Amino acid sequence: MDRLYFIQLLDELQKVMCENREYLIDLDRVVGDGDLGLTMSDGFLAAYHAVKDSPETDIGKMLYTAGKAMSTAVPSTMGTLMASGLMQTGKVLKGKTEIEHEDIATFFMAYEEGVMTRGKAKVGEKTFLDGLDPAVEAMKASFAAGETLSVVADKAVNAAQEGYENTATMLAVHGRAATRGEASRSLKDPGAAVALLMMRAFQKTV
Amino acid sequence: MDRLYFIQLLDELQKVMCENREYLIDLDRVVGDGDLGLTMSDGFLAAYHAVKDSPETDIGKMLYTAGKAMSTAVPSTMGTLMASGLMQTGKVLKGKTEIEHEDIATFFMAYEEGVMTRGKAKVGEKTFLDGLDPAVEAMKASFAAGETLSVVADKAVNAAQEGYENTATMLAVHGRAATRGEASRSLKDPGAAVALLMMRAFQKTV
Amino acid sequence: MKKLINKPENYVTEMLEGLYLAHPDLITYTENDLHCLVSVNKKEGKVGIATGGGSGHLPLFLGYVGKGLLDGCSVGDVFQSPSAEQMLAVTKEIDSGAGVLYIYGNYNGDIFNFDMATEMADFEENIRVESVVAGEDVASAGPSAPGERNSRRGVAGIVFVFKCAGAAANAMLDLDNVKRVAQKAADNVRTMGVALTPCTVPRVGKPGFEIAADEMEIGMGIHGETGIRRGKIETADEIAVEMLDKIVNDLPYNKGDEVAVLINGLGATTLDEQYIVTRKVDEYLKDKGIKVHHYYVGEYVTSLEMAGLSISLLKLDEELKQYLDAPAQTPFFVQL
Amino acid sequence: MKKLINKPENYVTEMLEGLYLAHPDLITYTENDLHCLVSVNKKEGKVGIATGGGSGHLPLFLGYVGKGLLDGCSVGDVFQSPSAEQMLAVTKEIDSGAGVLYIYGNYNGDIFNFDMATEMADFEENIRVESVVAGEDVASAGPSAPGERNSRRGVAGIVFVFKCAGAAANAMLDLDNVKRVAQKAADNVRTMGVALTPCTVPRVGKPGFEIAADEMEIGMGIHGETGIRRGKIETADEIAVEMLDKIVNDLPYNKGDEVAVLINGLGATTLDEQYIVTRKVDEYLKDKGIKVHHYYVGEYVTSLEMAGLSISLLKLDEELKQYLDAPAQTPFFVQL
Ligand SMILES: Nc1ncnc2c1ncn2[C@@H]1O[C@H](COP(=O)(O)OP(=O)(O)O)[C@@H](O)[C@H]1O
Ligand SMILES: Nc1ncnc2c1ncn2[C@@H]1O[C@H](COP(=O)(O)OP(=O)(O)O)[C@@H](O)[C@H]1O
Ligand SMILES: [Mg+2]
Ligand SMILES: [Mg+2]
Ligand SMILES: [Mg+2]
Ligand SMILES: [Mg+2]
Repeated sequence: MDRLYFIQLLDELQKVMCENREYLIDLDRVVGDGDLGLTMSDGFLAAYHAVKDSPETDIGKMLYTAGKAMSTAVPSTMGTLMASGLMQTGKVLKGKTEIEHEDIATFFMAYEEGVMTRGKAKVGEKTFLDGLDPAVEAMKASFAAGETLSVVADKAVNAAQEGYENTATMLAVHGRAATRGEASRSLKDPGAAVALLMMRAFQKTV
Repeated sequence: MDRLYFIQLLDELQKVMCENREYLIDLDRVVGDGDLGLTMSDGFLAAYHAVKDSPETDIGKMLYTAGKAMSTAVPSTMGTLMASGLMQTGKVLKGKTEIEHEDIATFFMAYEEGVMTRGKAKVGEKTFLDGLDPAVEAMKASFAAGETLSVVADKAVNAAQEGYENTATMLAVHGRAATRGEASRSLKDPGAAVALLMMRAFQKTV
Repeated sequence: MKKLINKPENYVTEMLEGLYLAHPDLITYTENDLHCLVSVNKKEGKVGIATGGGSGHLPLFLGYVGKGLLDGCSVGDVFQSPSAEQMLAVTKEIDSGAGVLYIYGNYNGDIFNFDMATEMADFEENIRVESVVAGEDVASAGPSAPGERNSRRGVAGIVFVFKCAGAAANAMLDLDNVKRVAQKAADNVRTMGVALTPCTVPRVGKPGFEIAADEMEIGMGIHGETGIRRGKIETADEIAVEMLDKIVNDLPYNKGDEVAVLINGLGATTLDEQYIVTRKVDEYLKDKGIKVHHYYVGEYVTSLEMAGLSISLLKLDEELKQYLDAPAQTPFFVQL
Repeated sequence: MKKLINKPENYVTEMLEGLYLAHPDLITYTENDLHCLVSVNKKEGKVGIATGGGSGHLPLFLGYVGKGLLDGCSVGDVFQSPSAEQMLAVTKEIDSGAGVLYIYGNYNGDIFNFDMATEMADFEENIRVESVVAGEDVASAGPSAPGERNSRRGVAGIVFVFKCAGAAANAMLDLDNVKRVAQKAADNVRTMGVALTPCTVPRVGKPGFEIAADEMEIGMGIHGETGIRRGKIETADEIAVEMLDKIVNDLPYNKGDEVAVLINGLGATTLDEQYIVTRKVDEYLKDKGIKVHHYYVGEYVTSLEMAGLSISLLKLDEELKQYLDAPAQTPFFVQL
């Protein structure tokens, strides 16, 4: 697989975000300011457009470019976090023109790392990470068990789904939701829903 | 008659304004800002209090003092006009310690002159003057005809009453009422009502 | 009424107490009366300039007392004139022999009291006082014929009159000339406003009038006086053009004329909106070939918490330009 | 929504266009992007100071760019962070070799973007950037333990941080020392606010929340973030005391300590009310033996057309006092 895989992944990401724009707006309206659907669709669209016709063969450089485009397009909390994730995948995959299946786990691990470095949140604090982290863990385990890419993807989606549901038990300590204190607990986190959508996009590419 | 007459007149003036405070407020609320009852009662009260125990024998000086006290207490449109009227009576009667009955006409003529000089309005422009001027004219004619003070007062009250009613046919060109244009025409002028109340106070002193 | 106040009857005195505490280096009061505000900086031999009027318009009136601007201000209750006695107290304090100029807005109560104060200053104190009355709201009345009394309300444009006269006095012009400069500024300024919401006089406790949720009033005065039309709210650009048309047609302009522009917020309208209007004003004037010498944008003359703004244009000549540009320092107006 | 605007989506760009037209002598923009505002006055060898943040708070943020204060500001949409790319553009333009200090409010979006810009400045431009994050709203969170991340929101007190840092940079201190001064100001300022009405983000078109006609919210943030209590509206004096108690208990004061005080209107609240509160603040501080070095009263950090105000106290030492008092000139802040 080469750069075209990631262009396809970015395409699926922008599609799933555009399809779920109203869904994310509604989720964010309850706990935040309602912009999440707009920033995620605009952001992933910008990332995709920045590289879809790019002649860049270095996968890392290409992903970094996509991340920067996203950060410029949507400088909101999640916009910047998603951009930071993408930019970190660029740093980690820099120099590669070809990848193995296992590098997909590398991609999402780097993505998580980028988000964590930027946002300084920990798993369990009711954020995007609580959707992404279980998925990345499931992915790693599934790759380690030598399972097929489609099984890997299914397991990642399921883990993200579960992680997203679990946010309904957590107390928000970051962003606008945190200003609600205990009142935030029973609500699911919109950022974690974005992680679930990302896994669905990944599933479409396998 | 000496200064005590004017102290009595000022006393009747403050009483009639205090008794009619709500009445004037209601009138002014329709065409203006509703402060007229407050400013007239406060103003004439201040004028009366400034001189009621005064040892000043010069009637003019005493009336000037009363006017100044009023101007300080109520610097609204009508407050300042009434103060200007009183101050003008002070200038005209300056030096006198005794007066004749006819000097009461002199007092109200000077009062009207003071208001006109300050306000630069003419009779017929729907103001205080349209209540006062007919009363002053009636007073002068009655004195000239040698009628008793009580007849003079009755005629002054009637003329003021008629003048007040007549304001319902005039177009306001001064103050807040003027900002309503033609819509002001059918309303009676609150300032003219003050002139009528002044004549009633005068009537009480005879 | 939703305000951060204590007893409504103490509104003005408590405001003044706060003001003197905050700016002791610039302002104080005379004759033990908080309402008689004077500059702490006295310049010997200079013509004194006093203003005065009702409260509820901050920074107008008192906010323009300071170096290079006004010397004193008598402060009335909300939307009410101060008394002639208070004006006289200020006059006595700021006169240093060169006489005093009164500059105030064209309202009955203020005129009567300033006239009375003028007489008192003459008779009782032997101080020569002259007056310039600012009345430049083109929405409030037609232009006055020569010799006829100006019946327009005074609104935000008075700030330009203050500034030019203040600088002229500071340049040690005599009373006649300070008055001439002030009158020239007053004659060359035109203003028009728009209101979106009413305002509440604290002692009254409820709005003096209503404006429907989707309506505006073009030409409304700064005490809520009736304007020239009420209508559905339009875009900032449309409103600006309607106001500007009225303004520039009232005092004809030629290509190449220079102006100072004041975009003035009435209280609740954001600076954002004021700049959105500034943008359109600039486009409009460029189009007409009128050159903008200086923009002033912000709250200069408010109407309590009213939403809305006004546009003022001052047509400049070299003399007015020089005085407008001179430095000044008050608690609310600092120009280098 | 009752605003003097055109299309809501053009709100910020049209505001910026008006702003550049009104103040060409002081500000301009870089990289052809209106959102990348920089001072026209560059001082060679000086540490550059940049801020940035969402619109809707004028004069914050961009209003503090000028002589003796900040050098640049990246401007976001209403209540939204600008992008790291825009911050980087400003950074490049204002660096003159001595490095750049970022001073901004403690909000997620801003932190993430300024951090990203810092990395970009380092990797791509080899510019050294340091940051001081202002977070002083005592109503928003408890004090942070040593070493722990400060989780308080940044509100009006940031203006004091700007002022001290701006003067330090202007005095040609190096980046470490400008940062030290800024951090000292940030560590010594505390703010608390009260809101009476909500505000409306133009693109949203309706208020983000409601406050009942007879209620207030003590401690509400400048984007409408939940405060510490909602209750019936009280007198200005009662509200001021509740806020001051919280403020002076958070950063303990001793008799004789000196402070600068900022009474800040949130948008629709009149200057009258701000001075009524100033009066009580003065009484309160006198009572505690705290000396006021300087009062700043007015709109410094707004929340669109919200009614309400905030009180900020900056505890001073000789160094902060010196920098606070230094002259400065921006379109919105002039100090001689
Ligand atoms: N520090 C953080 N790390 C990871 N995710 C975060 C962090 N802070 C907030 N989030 C996520 O961001 C989401 C909100 O994003 P967004 O709508 O862009 O915020 P805002 O509109 O307040 O800028 C939350 O649901 C949460 O999942
Ligand atoms: N120029 C004038 N000359 C005489 N009377 C006047 C003049 N202007 C206004 N008035 C009178 O003043 C009355 C209103 O007085 P007042 O309530 O004190 O006014 P405001 O509240 O507007 O200051 C009017 O009813 C009118 O009779
Ligand atoms: Mg959001
Ligand atoms: Mg009245
Ligand atoms: Mg305001
Ligand atoms: Mg405002």
